Amino acid sequence: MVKITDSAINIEKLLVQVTKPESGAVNVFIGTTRNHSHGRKVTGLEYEAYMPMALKTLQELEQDAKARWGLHDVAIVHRVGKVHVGEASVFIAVSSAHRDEAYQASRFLIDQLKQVVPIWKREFFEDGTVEWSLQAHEQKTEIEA
Amino acid sequence: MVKITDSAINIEKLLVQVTKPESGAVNVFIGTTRNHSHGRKVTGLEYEAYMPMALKTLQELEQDAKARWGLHDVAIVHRVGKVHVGEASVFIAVSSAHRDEAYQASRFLIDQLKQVVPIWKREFFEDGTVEWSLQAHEQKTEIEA
Amino acid sequence: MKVRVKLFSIAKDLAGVDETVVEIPSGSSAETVLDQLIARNPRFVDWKPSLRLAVNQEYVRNGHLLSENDEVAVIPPVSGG
Amino acid sequence: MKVRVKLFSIAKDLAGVDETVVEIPSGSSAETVLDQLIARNPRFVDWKPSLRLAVNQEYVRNGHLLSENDEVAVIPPVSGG
Repeated sequence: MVKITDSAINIEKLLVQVTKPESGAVNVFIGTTRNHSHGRKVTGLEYEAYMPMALKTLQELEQDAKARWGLHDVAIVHRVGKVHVGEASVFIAVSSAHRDEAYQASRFLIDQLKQVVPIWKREFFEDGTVEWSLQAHEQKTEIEA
Repeated sequence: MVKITDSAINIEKLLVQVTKPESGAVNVFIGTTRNHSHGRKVTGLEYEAYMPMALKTLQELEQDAKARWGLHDVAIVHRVGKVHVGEASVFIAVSSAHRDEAYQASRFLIDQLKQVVPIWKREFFEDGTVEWSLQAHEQKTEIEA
Repeated sequence: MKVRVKLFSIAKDLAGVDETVVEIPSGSSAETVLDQLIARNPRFVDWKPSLRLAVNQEYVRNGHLLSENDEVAVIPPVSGG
Repeated sequence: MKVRVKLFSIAKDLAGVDETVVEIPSGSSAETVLDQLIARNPRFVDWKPSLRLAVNQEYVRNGHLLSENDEVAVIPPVSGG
Protein backbone atom coordinates (compact mmCIF):
# COMPACT_ATOMS: atom_id res chain seq x y z
CA MET A 1 0.00 0.00 0.00
CA VAL A 2 1.36 3.42 -0.91
CA LYS A 3 -0.28 6.72 -0.14
CA ILE A 4 0.42 10.44 -0.33
CA THR A 5 -1.69 12.43 2.07
CA ASP A 6 -2.12 15.90 3.55
CA SER A 7 -3.37 14.46 6.86
CA ALA A 8 -1.49 13.08 9.86
CA ILE A 9 -0.32 9.49 9.40
CA ASN A 10 -2.29 6.92 11.40
CA ILE A 11 0.62 4.76 12.46
CA GLU A 12 -1.27 2.36 14.72
CA LYS A 13 -3.73 1.48 11.95
CA LEU A 14 -0.97 0.95 9.39
CA LEU A 15 0.93 -1.37 11.72
CA VAL A 16 -2.15 -3.53 12.20
CA GLN A 17 -2.64 -3.70 8.42
CA VAL A 18 0.98 -4.62 7.71
CA THR A 19 1.36 -7.30 10.39
CA LYS A 20 0.19 -10.63 8.97
CA PRO A 21 -0.39 -13.84 10.97
CA GLU A 22 2.64 -15.43 9.29
CA SER A 23 4.86 -12.43 10.06
CA GLY A 24 7.57 -12.61 12.70
CA ALA A 25 9.20 -9.25 12.08
CA VAL A 26 8.05 -5.75 11.26
CA ASN A 27 10.49 -2.94 10.62
CA VAL A 28 9.30 0.64 10.59
CA PHE A 29 11.03 3.81 9.55
CA ILE A 30 9.55 7.15 10.47
CA GLY A 31 11.06 10.36 9.16
CA THR A 32 10.12 13.24 11.42
CA THR A 33 10.39 16.99 11.02
CA ARG A 34 13.41 18.29 12.92
CA ASN A 35 13.48 21.62 14.72
CA HIS A 36 16.76 22.57 13.07
CA SER A 37 18.53 22.27 9.74
CA HIS A 38 22.19 23.13 9.11
CA GLY A 39 22.28 24.86 12.49
CA ARG A 40 19.23 27.04 11.92
CA LYS A 41 15.90 26.79 13.71
CA VAL A 42 13.09 25.30 11.64
CA THR A 43 9.50 26.12 12.46
CA GLY A 44 7.83 23.87 9.92
CA LEU A 45 8.03 22.06 6.62
CA GLU A 46 5.96 21.88 3.51
CA TYR A 47 6.11 19.10 0.94
CA GLU A 48 4.91 19.15 -2.63
CA ALA A 49 4.65 16.14 -4.89
CA TYR A 50 4.28 15.45 -8.58
CA MET A 51 1.37 13.30 -7.59
CA PRO A 52 0.82 10.77 -10.38
CA MET A 53 4.55 10.14 -10.82
CA ALA A 54 5.26 10.03 -7.08
CA LEU A 55 2.56 7.40 -6.58
CA LYS A 56 3.83 5.43 -9.56
CA THR A 57 7.44 5.41 -8.36
CA LEU A 58 6.34 4.46 -4.83
CA GLN A 59 4.34 1.55 -6.25
CA GLU A 60 7.35 0.43 -8.25
CA LEU A 61 9.54 0.53 -5.14
CA GLU A 62 6.92 -1.43 -3.20
CA GLN A 63 6.80 -4.14 -5.87
CA ASP A 64 10.61 -4.28 -6.12
CA ALA A 65 11.00 -4.73 -2.37
CA LYS A 66 8.24 -7.34 -2.13
CA ALA A 67 9.78 -9.41 -4.91
CA ARG A 68 13.36 -9.07 -3.70
CA TRP A 69 12.77 -9.90 -0.02
CA GLY A 70 9.56 -11.94 -0.14
CA LEU A 71 7.82 -9.48 2.15
CA HIS A 72 4.36 -10.17 3.54
CA ASP A 73 3.29 -6.57 3.24
CA VAL A 74 4.54 -3.03 2.71
CA ALA A 75 3.10 0.36 3.64
CA ILE A 76 4.62 3.63 2.49
CA VAL A 77 2.93 6.90 3.35
CA HIS A 78 4.30 10.35 2.60
CA ARG A 79 2.85 13.66 3.69
CA VAL A 80 2.29 16.65 1.44
CA GLY A 81 1.44 20.19 2.53
CA LYS A 82 2.47 21.62 5.90
CA VAL A 83 4.04 19.31 8.45
CA HIS A 84 4.70 20.54 11.98
CA VAL A 85 7.94 19.95 13.88
CA GLY A 86 7.89 16.48 15.48
CA GLU A 87 5.29 15.10 13.07
CA ALA A 88 5.99 12.18 10.79
CA SER A 89 6.57 13.24 7.19
CA VAL A 90 7.22 9.72 5.92
CA PHE A 91 6.27 6.30 7.26
CA ILE A 92 7.53 2.98 5.94
CA ALA A 93 6.58 -0.41 7.38
CA VAL A 94 7.46 -3.86 6.05
CA SER A 95 6.59 -7.27 7.44
CA SER A 96 8.40 -10.54 6.84
CA ALA A 97 9.00 -13.94 8.39
CA HIS A 98 12.42 -12.97 9.79
CA ARG A 99 14.07 -9.72 10.77
CA ASP A 100 16.90 -9.68 8.26
CA GLU A 101 14.61 -9.12 5.28
CA ALA A 102 12.56 -6.55 7.19
CA TYR A 103 15.59 -4.40 8.03
CA GLN A 104 17.07 -4.63 4.54
CA ALA A 105 13.83 -3.86 2.73
CA SER A 106 12.97 -0.97 5.02
CA ARG A 107 16.37 0.62 4.46
CA PHE A 108 16.18 0.05 0.72
CA LEU A 109 12.79 1.76 0.55
CA ILE A 110 13.74 4.94 2.40
CA ASP A 111 17.05 5.23 0.52
CA GLN A 112 15.34 4.83 -2.84
CA LEU A 113 12.45 7.08 -1.90
CA LYS A 114 14.88 9.89 -1.13
CA GLN A 115 16.54 9.46 -4.50
CA VAL A 116 13.80 8.91 -7.03
CA VAL A 117 10.35 9.87 -5.75
CA PRO A 118 9.37 13.34 -7.04
CA ILE A 119 8.58 15.00 -3.73
CA TRP A 120 10.11 18.27 -2.56
CA LYS A 121 10.54 19.79 0.86
CA ARG A 122 10.48 23.46 1.78
CA GLU A 123 11.82 24.49 5.15
CA PHE A 124 10.38 27.45 7.04
CA PHE A 125 12.99 29.10 9.25
CA GLU A 126 12.52 31.15 12.39
CA ASP A 127 13.87 34.25 10.66
CA GLY A 128 11.05 34.13 8.12
CA THR A 129 12.99 32.70 5.19
CA VAL A 130 11.73 29.73 3.22
CA GLU A 131 14.07 27.40 1.36
CA TRP A 132 13.71 24.43 -0.92
CA SER A 133 15.79 21.62 0.48
CA LEU A 134 18.05 20.51 -2.35
CA GLN A 135 20.01 17.94 -0.42
CA ALA A 136 20.93 15.84 -3.44
CA HIS A 137 23.42 18.49 -4.49
CA GLU A 138 24.06 20.08 -1.11
CA GLN A 139 22.84 23.31 -2.65
CA LYS A 140 20.36 25.78 -1.25
CA THR A 141 18.40 28.53 -2.81
CA GLU A 142 16.61 31.24 -0.95
CA ILE A 143 13.39 32.93 -1.93
CA GLU A 144 11.30 35.54 -0.17
CA ALA A 145 8.94 34.19 2.46
CA MET B 1 13.42 3.31 28.71
CA VAL B 2 13.24 -0.45 29.11
CA LYS B 3 10.24 -2.41 30.33
CA ILE B 4 9.06 -5.99 30.72
CA THR B 5 5.31 -6.26 30.85
CA ASP B 6 2.47 -8.77 30.80
CA SER B 7 0.16 -6.28 29.04
CA ALA B 8 -0.18 -5.36 25.37
CA ILE B 9 2.47 -2.89 24.18
CA ASN B 10 1.17 0.64 23.61
CA ILE B 11 3.09 1.38 20.42
CA GLU B 12 1.59 4.79 19.66
CA LYS B 13 2.47 6.13 23.11
CA LEU B 14 6.03 4.80 22.93
CA LEU B 15 6.59 6.40 19.53
CA VAL B 16 5.51 9.78 20.86
CA GLN B 17 7.89 9.41 23.81
CA VAL B 18 10.84 8.38 21.67
CA THR B 19 10.48 11.07 18.99
CA LYS B 20 12.30 14.22 20.14
CA PRO B 21 12.09 17.68 18.48
CA GLU B 22 15.69 17.30 17.30
CA SER B 23 15.05 13.83 15.83
CA GLY B 24 14.88 13.27 12.10
CA ALA B 25 14.68 9.48 12.09
CA VAL B 26 12.97 6.82 14.14
CA ASN B 27 13.51 3.13 13.50
CA VAL B 28 11.21 0.58 15.04
CA PHE B 29 11.46 -3.17 15.22
CA ILE B 30 8.45 -5.21 16.25
CA GLY B 31 8.71 -8.93 16.80
CA THR B 32 5.32 -10.54 16.39
CA THR B 33 4.03 -13.97 17.24
CA ARG B 34 3.87 -16.09 14.11
CA ASN B 35 1.16 -18.65 13.44
CA HIS B 36 3.72 -21.31 12.57
CA SER B 37 7.15 -22.52 13.67
CA HIS B 38 9.27 -25.07 11.81
CA GLY B 39 6.23 -25.93 9.70
CA ARG B 40 3.86 -26.54 12.62
CA LYS B 41 0.85 -24.45 13.55
CA VAL B 42 1.36 -22.29 16.62
CA THR B 43 -1.65 -21.17 18.65
CA GLY B 44 0.17 -18.96 21.12
CA LEU B 45 3.36 -18.15 22.95
CA GLU B 46 4.37 -17.67 26.52
CA TYR B 47 7.47 -15.84 27.69
CA GLU B 48 9.18 -16.03 31.03
CA ALA B 49 11.97 -13.75 32.20
CA TYR B 50 14.57 -13.72 34.90
CA MET B 51 13.22 -10.31 35.76
CA PRO B 52 15.97 -8.42 37.60
CA MET B 53 18.69 -9.69 35.26
CA ALA B 54 16.60 -9.20 32.11
CA LEU B 55 15.93 -5.58 33.06
CA LYS B 56 19.58 -5.04 33.92
CA THR B 57 20.85 -6.47 30.62
CA LEU B 58 18.27 -4.44 28.69
CA GLN B 59 19.42 -1.27 30.46
CA GLU B 60 23.03 -2.08 29.62
CA LEU B 61 22.10 -2.55 25.95
CA GLU B 62 20.20 0.73 25.97
CA GLN B 63 23.19 2.60 27.39
CA ASP B 64 25.59 0.92 24.97
CA ALA B 65 23.49 1.88 21.97
CA LYS B 66 22.94 5.45 23.15
CA ALA B 67 26.67 5.98 23.65
CA ARG B 68 27.72 4.28 20.43
CA TRP B 69 25.28 6.00 18.06
CA GLY B 70 24.45 9.22 19.95
CA LEU B 71 20.77 8.35 19.99
CA HIS B 72 18.17 10.81 21.21
CA ASP B 73 16.11 8.13 22.89
CA VAL B 74 15.55 4.38 23.12
CA ALA B 75 12.53 2.31 24.10
CA ILE B 76 12.69 -1.45 24.52
CA VAL B 77 9.63 -3.34 25.72
CA HIS B 78 9.33 -7.12 26.00
CA ARG B 79 6.23 -9.09 26.88
CA VAL B 80 6.08 -11.88 29.45
CA GLY B 81 3.24 -14.32 29.95
CA LYS B 82 0.87 -15.35 27.16
CA VAL B 83 1.08 -13.58 23.83
CA HIS B 84 -1.49 -14.25 21.14
CA VAL B 85 -0.66 -14.84 17.48
CA GLY B 86 -0.21 -11.51 15.70
CA GLU B 87 0.59 -9.58 18.88
CA ALA B 88 3.91 -7.84 19.45
CA SER B 89 6.19 -9.73 21.81
CA VAL B 90 9.03 -7.24 21.55
CA PHE B 91 9.15 -3.59 20.57
CA ILE B 92 12.30 -1.54 19.98
CA ALA B 93 12.34 2.11 18.95
CA VAL B 94 15.31 4.41 18.59
CA SER B 95 15.46 8.05 17.54
CA SER B 96 18.39 9.94 16.08
CA ALA B 97 19.25 12.90 13.90
CA HIS B 98 19.82 10.77 10.79
CA ARG B 99 18.58 7.40 9.62
CA ASP B 100 21.88 5.55 9.46
CA GLU B 101 22.35 5.53 13.24
CA ALA B 102 18.70 4.63 13.80
CA TYR B 103 18.88 1.54 11.57
CA GLN B 104 22.20 0.37 12.99
CA ALA B 105 21.23 0.82 16.62
CA SER B 106 17.85 -0.83 16.17
CA ARG B 107 19.43 -3.87 14.55
CA PHE B 108 22.14 -4.05 17.22
CA LEU B 109 19.54 -4.00 19.98
CA ILE B 110 17.36 -6.82 18.64
CA ASP B 111 20.40 -8.96 17.78
CA GLN B 112 21.88 -8.49 21.24
CA LEU B 113 18.55 -8.93 22.99
CA LYS B 114 18.13 -12.31 21.35
CA GLN B 115 21.58 -13.40 22.52
CA VAL B 116 21.96 -12.14 26.06
CA VAL B 117 18.69 -11.13 27.69
CA PRO B 118 17.40 -13.94 29.95
CA ILE B 119 13.94 -14.35 28.48
CA TRP B 120 12.52 -17.67 27.26
CA LYS B 121 9.74 -18.49 24.86
CA ARG B 122 7.40 -21.46 24.99
CA GLU B 123 5.40 -22.29 21.88
CA PHE B 124 1.93 -23.80 22.12
CA PHE B 125 1.17 -26.00 19.12
CA GLU B 126 -2.18 -26.91 17.62
CA ASP B 127 -1.64 -30.59 18.57
CA GLY B 128 -1.47 -29.67 22.25
CA THR B 129 2.27 -29.91 22.71
CA VAL B 130 4.26 -27.15 24.37
CA GLU B 131 7.94 -26.59 23.62
CA TRP B 132 10.61 -24.32 24.89
CA SER B 133 12.16 -22.56 21.92
CA LEU B 134 15.89 -23.20 22.18
CA GLN B 135 16.86 -21.47 18.97
CA ALA B 136 20.40 -20.69 20.09
CA HIS B 137 21.29 -24.34 19.65
CA GLU B 138 18.61 -25.30 17.16
CA GLN B 139 17.48 -27.88 19.68
CA LYS B 140 14.00 -28.60 20.86
CA THR B 141 12.67 -30.40 23.85
CA GLU B 142 9.14 -31.55 24.29
CA ILE B 143 7.18 -31.74 27.50
CA GLU B 144 3.60 -32.72 28.20
CA ALA B 145 1.11 -29.92 27.64
CA MET C 1 4.29 20.80 -31.81
CA LYS C 2 3.08 21.64 -28.33
CA VAL C 3 4.03 19.88 -25.12
CA ARG C 4 2.75 20.53 -21.63
CA VAL C 5 5.45 21.27 -19.07
CA LYS C 6 5.04 20.79 -15.33
CA LEU C 7 7.39 22.61 -13.00
CA PHE C 8 8.19 21.85 -9.38
CA SER C 9 10.20 23.23 -6.48
CA ILE C 10 12.95 25.62 -7.56
CA ALA C 11 12.04 25.17 -11.24
CA LYS C 12 8.53 26.38 -10.49
CA ASP C 13 9.92 29.41 -8.65
CA LEU C 14 12.22 30.27 -11.55
CA ALA C 15 9.47 29.91 -14.13
CA GLY C 16 6.92 31.69 -11.94
CA VAL C 17 4.28 29.12 -12.95
CA ASP C 18 3.70 25.46 -12.13
CA GLU C 19 2.58 24.56 -15.61
CA THR C 20 3.13 25.95 -19.07
CA VAL C 21 3.00 24.95 -22.72
CA VAL C 22 6.02 25.20 -25.00
CA GLU C 23 6.04 25.19 -28.76
CA ILE C 24 8.95 23.16 -30.16
CA PRO C 25 9.79 21.63 -33.56
CA SER C 26 8.40 18.14 -34.22
CA GLY C 27 10.87 15.45 -33.19
CA SER C 28 12.57 17.64 -30.59
CA SER C 29 14.33 16.12 -27.63
CA ALA C 30 13.26 16.62 -24.02
CA GLU C 31 16.28 18.89 -23.54
CA THR C 32 14.71 21.34 -25.99
CA VAL C 33 12.14 22.10 -23.30
CA LEU C 34 14.90 23.13 -20.91
CA ASP C 35 16.40 25.36 -23.55
CA GLN C 36 13.02 27.03 -24.05
CA LEU C 37 12.80 27.65 -20.32
CA ILE C 38 16.30 29.13 -20.33
CA ALA C 39 15.29 31.42 -23.18
CA ARG C 40 12.43 32.65 -21.01
CA ASN C 41 14.57 33.02 -17.87
CA PRO C 42 18.37 32.84 -18.16
CA ARG C 43 18.69 31.90 -14.45
CA PHE C 44 17.60 28.40 -15.49
CA VAL C 45 21.09 27.87 -16.99
CA ASP C 46 22.74 27.46 -13.58
CA TRP C 47 20.20 24.81 -12.64
CA LYS C 48 20.25 22.85 -15.86
CA PRO C 49 22.85 20.28 -14.71
CA SER C 50 20.75 19.31 -11.69
CA LEU C 51 17.35 19.16 -13.38
CA ARG C 52 16.03 15.76 -14.42
CA LEU C 53 13.25 15.32 -16.92
CA ALA C 54 10.27 13.00 -16.89
CA VAL C 55 7.94 12.35 -19.78
CA ASN C 56 4.49 11.02 -19.01
CA GLN C 57 5.57 10.27 -15.41
CA GLU C 58 8.70 8.35 -16.35
CA TYR C 59 12.29 9.58 -15.99
CA VAL C 60 13.96 10.05 -19.39
CA ARG C 61 17.37 11.05 -20.68
CA ASN C 62 17.71 14.57 -22.05
CA GLY C 63 17.94 13.10 -25.56
CA HIS C 64 14.53 11.39 -25.35
CA LEU C 65 12.37 12.40 -28.33
CA LEU C 66 9.06 14.04 -27.56
CA SER C 67 5.65 13.57 -29.14
CA GLU C 68 2.76 15.98 -29.45
CA ASN C 69 0.88 16.44 -26.16
CA ASP C 70 3.52 14.72 -24.04
CA GLU C 71 3.57 15.78 -20.41
CA VAL C 72 7.11 16.86 -19.63
CA ALA C 73 8.04 17.40 -15.99
CA VAL C 74 11.07 19.35 -14.82
CA ILE C 75 12.36 17.56 -11.72
CA PRO C 76 14.81 19.44 -9.48
CA PRO C 77 16.72 17.37 -6.90
CA VAL C 78 14.05 15.55 -4.92
CA SER C 79 13.93 15.90 -1.13
CA GLY C 80 11.20 13.65 0.17
CA GLY C 81 11.59 11.63 3.34
CA MET D 1 27.88 -22.86 52.44
CA LYS D 2 24.45 -22.34 50.98
CA VAL D 3 23.63 -20.63 47.69
CA ARG D 4 20.23 -19.93 46.20
CA VAL D 5 19.69 -21.33 42.71
CA LYS D 6 17.16 -19.99 40.23
CA LEU D 7 16.06 -22.20 37.37
CA PHE D 8 14.42 -21.20 34.11
CA SER D 9 12.97 -22.74 30.98
CA ILE D 10 14.16 -26.31 30.36
CA ALA D 11 16.35 -26.22 33.49
CA LYS D 12 13.26 -25.49 35.58
CA ASP D 13 11.43 -28.39 33.94
CA LEU D 14 14.32 -30.76 34.59
CA ALA D 15 14.66 -29.69 38.22
CA GLY D 16 10.92 -29.63 38.77
CA VAL D 17 11.26 -26.39 40.74
CA ASP D 18 12.05 -22.79 39.82
CA GLU D 19 14.17 -22.16 42.88
CA THR D 20 16.22 -24.30 45.25
CA VAL D 21 19.07 -24.08 47.71
CA VAL D 22 22.23 -26.14 47.34
CA GLU D 23 24.82 -26.85 49.99
CA ILE D 24 28.35 -26.73 48.58
CA PRO D 25 31.85 -26.45 50.11
CA SER D 26 33.09 -22.91 50.81
CA GLY D 27 35.06 -21.52 47.88
CA SER D 28 33.27 -23.70 45.32
CA SER D 29 32.98 -22.63 41.72
CA ALA D 30 29.69 -21.86 39.98
CA GLU D 31 30.05 -25.12 38.06
CA THR D 32 29.69 -27.01 41.34
CA VAL D 33 26.04 -25.96 41.34
CA LEU D 34 25.51 -27.63 37.97
CA ASP D 35 27.14 -30.80 39.28
CA GLN D 36 24.79 -30.77 42.26
CA LEU D 37 21.83 -30.47 39.91
CA ILE D 38 23.17 -33.37 37.82
CA ALA D 39 23.46 -35.45 40.99
CA ARG D 40 19.78 -34.77 41.63
CA ASN D 41 18.70 -35.45 38.05
CA PRO D 42 21.16 -37.10 35.63
CA ARG D 43 19.26 -35.72 32.62
CA PHE D 44 20.94 -32.38 33.38
CA VAL D 45 24.18 -33.84 31.95
CA ASP D 46 23.01 -33.58 28.34
CA TRP D 47 22.13 -29.93 28.85
CA LYS D 48 25.26 -28.90 30.71
CA PRO D 49 27.13 -27.64 27.60
CA SER D 50 24.32 -25.24 26.71
CA LEU D 51 23.61 -23.88 30.18
CA ARG D 52 25.13 -20.54 31.12
CA LEU D 53 25.45 -19.35 34.69
CA ALA D 54 24.78 -15.96 36.22
CA VAL D 55 25.71 -14.91 39.73
CA ASN D 56 23.81 -12.00 41.26
CA GLN D 57 22.32 -11.17 37.82
CA GLU D 58 25.63 -11.12 35.98
CA TYR D 59 26.89 -13.77 33.54
CA VAL D 60 29.96 -15.60 34.91
CA ARG D 61 32.33 -18.30 33.70
CA ASN D 62 31.84 -21.76 35.16
CA GLY D 63 35.02 -21.28 37.19
CA HIS D 64 33.71 -18.19 39.02
CA LEU D 65 34.05 -18.65 42.80
CA LEU D 66 30.87 -18.38 44.82
CA SER D 67 30.21 -16.70 48.15
CA GLU D 68 27.64 -17.51 50.82
CA ASN D 69 24.11 -16.42 49.84
CA ASP D 70 24.99 -15.74 46.22
CA GLU D 71 22.07 -15.97 43.83
CA VAL D 72 23.06 -18.40 41.08
CA ALA D 73 20.87 -18.58 37.99
CA VAL D 74 20.93 -21.43 35.51
CA ILE D 75 20.37 -19.88 32.08
CA PRO D 76 19.38 -22.19 29.21
CA PRO D 77 19.65 -20.79 25.67
CA VAL D 78 17.63 -17.60 25.71
CA SER D 79 14.83 -17.10 23.19
CA GLY D 80 13.42 -13.64 23.69
CA GLY D 81 12.43 -11.41 20.80
